[in-house]
Amino acid sequence: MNSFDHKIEHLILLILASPLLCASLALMLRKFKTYISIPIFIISFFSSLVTLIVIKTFFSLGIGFVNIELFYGVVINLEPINLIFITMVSFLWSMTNLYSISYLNMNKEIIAVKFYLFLSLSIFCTFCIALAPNLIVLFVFYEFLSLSTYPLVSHLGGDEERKSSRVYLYTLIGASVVFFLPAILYLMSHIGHTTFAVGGIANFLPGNVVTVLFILFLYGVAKSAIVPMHFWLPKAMVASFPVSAVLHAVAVVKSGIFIMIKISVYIFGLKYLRENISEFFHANIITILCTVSLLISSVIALYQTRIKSLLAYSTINQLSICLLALSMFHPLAVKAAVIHMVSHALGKITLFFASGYVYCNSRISDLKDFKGLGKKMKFIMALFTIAALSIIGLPIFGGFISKAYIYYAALYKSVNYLVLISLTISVLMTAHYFIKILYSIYDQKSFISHKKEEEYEHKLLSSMTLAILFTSCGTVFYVFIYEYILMLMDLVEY
Amino acid sequence: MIKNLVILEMLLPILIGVSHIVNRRAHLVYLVTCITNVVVCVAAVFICIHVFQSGDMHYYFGGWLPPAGIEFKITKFNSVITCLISVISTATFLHGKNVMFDEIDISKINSFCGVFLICLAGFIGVLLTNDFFNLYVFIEISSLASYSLISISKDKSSIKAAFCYLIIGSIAATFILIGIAYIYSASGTLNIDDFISKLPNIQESNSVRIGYCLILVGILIKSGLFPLHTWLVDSYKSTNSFIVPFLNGTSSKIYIFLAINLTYLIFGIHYSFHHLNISFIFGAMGAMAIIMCSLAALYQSNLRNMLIFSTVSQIGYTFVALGLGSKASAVAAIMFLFGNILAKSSLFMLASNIYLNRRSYDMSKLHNLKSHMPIVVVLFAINGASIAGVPLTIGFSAKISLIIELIKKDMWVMLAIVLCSSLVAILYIWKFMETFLYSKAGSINDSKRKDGFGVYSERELYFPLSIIAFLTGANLICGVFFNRFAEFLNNLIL
Amino acid sequence: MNNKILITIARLIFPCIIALGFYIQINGNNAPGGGFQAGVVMASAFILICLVFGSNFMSKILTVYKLKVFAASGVFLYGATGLLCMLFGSEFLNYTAIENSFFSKQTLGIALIEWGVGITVFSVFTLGYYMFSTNGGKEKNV
Amino acid sequence: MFEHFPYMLCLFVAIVGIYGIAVNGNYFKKLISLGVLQAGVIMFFIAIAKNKDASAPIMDCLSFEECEKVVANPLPHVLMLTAIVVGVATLSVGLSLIIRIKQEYKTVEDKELQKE
Repeated sequence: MNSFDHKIEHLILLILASPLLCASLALMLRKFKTYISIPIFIISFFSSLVTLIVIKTFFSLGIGFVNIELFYGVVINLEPINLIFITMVSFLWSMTNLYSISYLNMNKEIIAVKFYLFLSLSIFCTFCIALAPNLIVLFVFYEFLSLSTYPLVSHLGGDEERKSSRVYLYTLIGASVVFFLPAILYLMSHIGHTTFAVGGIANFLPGNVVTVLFILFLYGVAKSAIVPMHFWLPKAMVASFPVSAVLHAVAVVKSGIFIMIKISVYIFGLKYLRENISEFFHANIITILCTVSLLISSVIALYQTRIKSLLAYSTINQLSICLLALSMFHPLAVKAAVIHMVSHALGKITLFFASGYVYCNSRISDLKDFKGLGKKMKFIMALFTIAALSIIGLPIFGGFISKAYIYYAALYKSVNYLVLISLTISVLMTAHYFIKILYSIYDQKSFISHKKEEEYEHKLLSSMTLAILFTSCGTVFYVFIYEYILMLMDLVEY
Repeated sequence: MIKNLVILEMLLPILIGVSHIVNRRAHLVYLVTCITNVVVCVAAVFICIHVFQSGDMHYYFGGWLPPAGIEFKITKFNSVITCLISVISTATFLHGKNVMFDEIDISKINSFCGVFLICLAGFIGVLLTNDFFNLYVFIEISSLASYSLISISKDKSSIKAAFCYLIIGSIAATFILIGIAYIYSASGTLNIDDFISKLPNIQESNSVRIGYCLILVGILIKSGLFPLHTWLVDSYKSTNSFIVPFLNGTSSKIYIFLAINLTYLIFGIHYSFHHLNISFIFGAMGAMAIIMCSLAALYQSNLRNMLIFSTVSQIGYTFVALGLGSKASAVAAIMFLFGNILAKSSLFMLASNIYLNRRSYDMSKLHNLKSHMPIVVVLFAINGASIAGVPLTIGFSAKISLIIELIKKDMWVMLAIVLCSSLVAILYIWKFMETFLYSKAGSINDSKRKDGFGVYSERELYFPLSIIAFLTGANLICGVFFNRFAEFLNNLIL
Repeated sequence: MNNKILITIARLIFPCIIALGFYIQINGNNAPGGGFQAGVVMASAFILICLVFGSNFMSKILTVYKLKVFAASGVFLYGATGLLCMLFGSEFLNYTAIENSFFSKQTLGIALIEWGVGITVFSVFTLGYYMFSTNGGKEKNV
Repeated sequence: MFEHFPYMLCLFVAIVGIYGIAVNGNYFKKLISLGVLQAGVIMFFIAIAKNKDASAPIMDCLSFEECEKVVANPLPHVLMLTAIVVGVATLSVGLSLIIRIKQEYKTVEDKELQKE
């Protein structure tokens, strides 16, 4: 056992150290700004490779759940779900660093030092959330994640940015103080500790108490953007594209989903939740809440005019799908939720990168200006289309695999009609608002009208296109990632 | 030898305080007072260490044994509080050289420092004494000294506030005196230990009950709990900004210590919570304090008024914790006490430094403080976090232990009040943080001028800021290792 | 202040009050009296002078600074006797350390303490009245 | 009923003091009624110390054996000496504050002072 520990211990320390290293690097190289982004990308890419090695050593071990003590008093928890989450976050973090190498060259108003410093700090907080051994430590880093992303959202301090980032901070910290903290402390007072354990630790509480607690967790973890608590996400779109790409499509938002999965698997225990969550017309309350959130967010998404708020509402929509899958509370459902989480992350980050590219070249952020872009940026718009189709769920791309798995989970043993119906409605809605954009991009009539064609072409091979290429490959060849995730998820002990 | 340190801690300030009335050179007076403060602080630390090693210490004045003579009893609890009080007074004095010479005119400084030292001796006497009437005398000494300290200031309304404080304070002291008379008539002794041994067989007598209530009312008036807090608000609003950190850190907190001592140690939990329904009084007044004063703090545009109202609401938290009647809730109350002393005193010191730079407490003048005084803004953020209850500070661990106690006692209404008011606390701290961080829309010019238009730029304030950094560091250390800190507090009250 | 009656009476009464003050001071050990009462009586004598002969005459005898020095010295006397006992190895204000026979040490200790209190109370009260009459000692001749 | 009469009387004086503070607008009158309040409390302490037909606790003989007359409990009497001194101190601080208020605000009435 201990030979295994030391190997993995050093690797985990390496992973945790890399964001801190990037942050300190950003601070140290304050004087000459241009050289900051390249070393930071190298470090982040190296850390994503290290996570793959950690998964292999963990996989060779075969145990599903282990608590390791790094150094005095600091205990971390290793299990398949948080390893998948860390790999996803570190891989997409390195892609963002690659993307922002040229993005920052083009937008001079963003202060590179502040951008990289707080970006690396928030990634560090996400890693700590993933590795937290109990809910208190998780809550502490959850709060620090909201605090460290605030400067990114309000980076320029203009009036509009200040107001929306104020709403961003108040909603996140307010929800966590008023809903999340009392739920944790309720467990603390009744169980004495909140450390994660296989099969859950709170499986002696009565039925309605568990439902109330789970709803408190659902709305307390405002980062998973369930409808009443989703205001902060469209407001956070004030930030620059790489920030909203990595934080509000991947790290921050998915940490909300990750926390909900960990709570339902390792705090309450799936079997106990399945029996005790109170029913309402024989469908449990959590599914109903997710359906409501799903439908409302997709309806609002139809009427969005700006590309970023459209992507924000579609993120809320997809997150509710993840929670919808989770709310069936059986092992297959957890697998479905994790798979959908990863596929949506890859797809959404490509969309954000592509729209960032469009914004850089021609300062377009309104949907009606997207007319005829297909002709100018052929390659980028092709990748944009692939990502959009993947999120809708067309057969060969990642989205299809994850949504098919959710259908499979819904039909497993007892047919869950509510999940089926709401999922299909959401797929139709997503298809509607994405195809509306694709239609306007490849609109034949407007191909001729644009005059300055040549200006866009030569920027083709900047680091932005590279980043978009890698992430869209992720969505296209999602099958291999899917196999890998399934192998890992089989290790999870319920 | 250690026994004489107790007297040194008490006698030295009085003798040197009196000698200041004779000494006319202001700078020499300031230096001598600093040295006395440091000596008292070192003596307090030595006594604390000695008490922790070899149990309680008794000091019989003039060799007369307890029932007749006056006795000082130094337990773990009051030796730790004495250390804290002397640390705060040393910090105020070392930090406040610029503030004092700026706010108080030279001719008054020597009598100001003299009265300050007598006030400090009075507070230490209140903490250590084990005799009821001696307690009353020391309360009067310290209050009389603090009336005159408050009246010295540039703003003329401080004299009116000092007079109101005198009237209300004397009424409170007279209530305490009548309470002592009743207890003396019932039990026949003035010595506290003797009274505790006699309490069981005189529990049913009404005069003990009346005596207890009268002393408690006197203490509540002096500690500035909500309905009786008007004197505290008026006097802190108008007095000079040198003495406010000292008074906030010591005067109202010592009476909270007395309330804890009275209800939990002298009369015991059984007597005060079953014979008399104290929990209702503390709970109701505490809840009112929390609601009214945190809302009042929200609507203040003046930085110091906001801090004063947030102090009164923090006192409300402490009494809510005291009202729960279990040992763990007493620990929570002491944590609030520590948090408020450390964080709030450093916030008041920061406010006085900001006043030195910007010559005003009003929010309209405090824009863009980040560019002129970055260290002050960082320290303000950390201490504000402790007040608001953001993780890794004492405020957070205090709030956690209070909420756990409230949940164990199923007091849901009080829980809701505590949570919403901690949300309001975040709002009013953040309101000022935002004005510090961003320049007012349109007022670009003031961000250009390097050292602002105040008298003192940050370069001259490095030494005072290092003292505040020391207090903030203590706050953070106790916050980070909060379970060891909770154990330490647990064995304070046996 | 030219009314002769007041001046002559004041001149007559002043020494008597001072004598009474000292009597109360000394006789305080085992009869009603002691430092506080003696100090007040002595202060009333000087306040009488200040009333009758005016404050600038008074400043010839006792200026504000002298009174402050008296007040401080009274407190030092009190503190010194306490510390003296401590030097001899017993608690603060434990007069047994100063002398050997029980009875005589009490009187010596108490006497020293009473004198300290007497001086301080005398100077504080005269200072109090003096400050009020010359509104904080800011007048010309202080 | 009558054996509690002295205590009731003392507390009545204290309540008169508090009433005086509450009602009087003039700061000077507030200070005087504060003195009345303290007088009430001092009387209450002395009332507690009273034994049956005992005289003042002054020992005019050198040792306990010689004078065996019945004496009231000396402790409250001594305490009240200190309480009187404290009352005087509070009075003098209050007076100096009133004088400063008079210099600054030209009035000592509560109503005018509340205006600005």
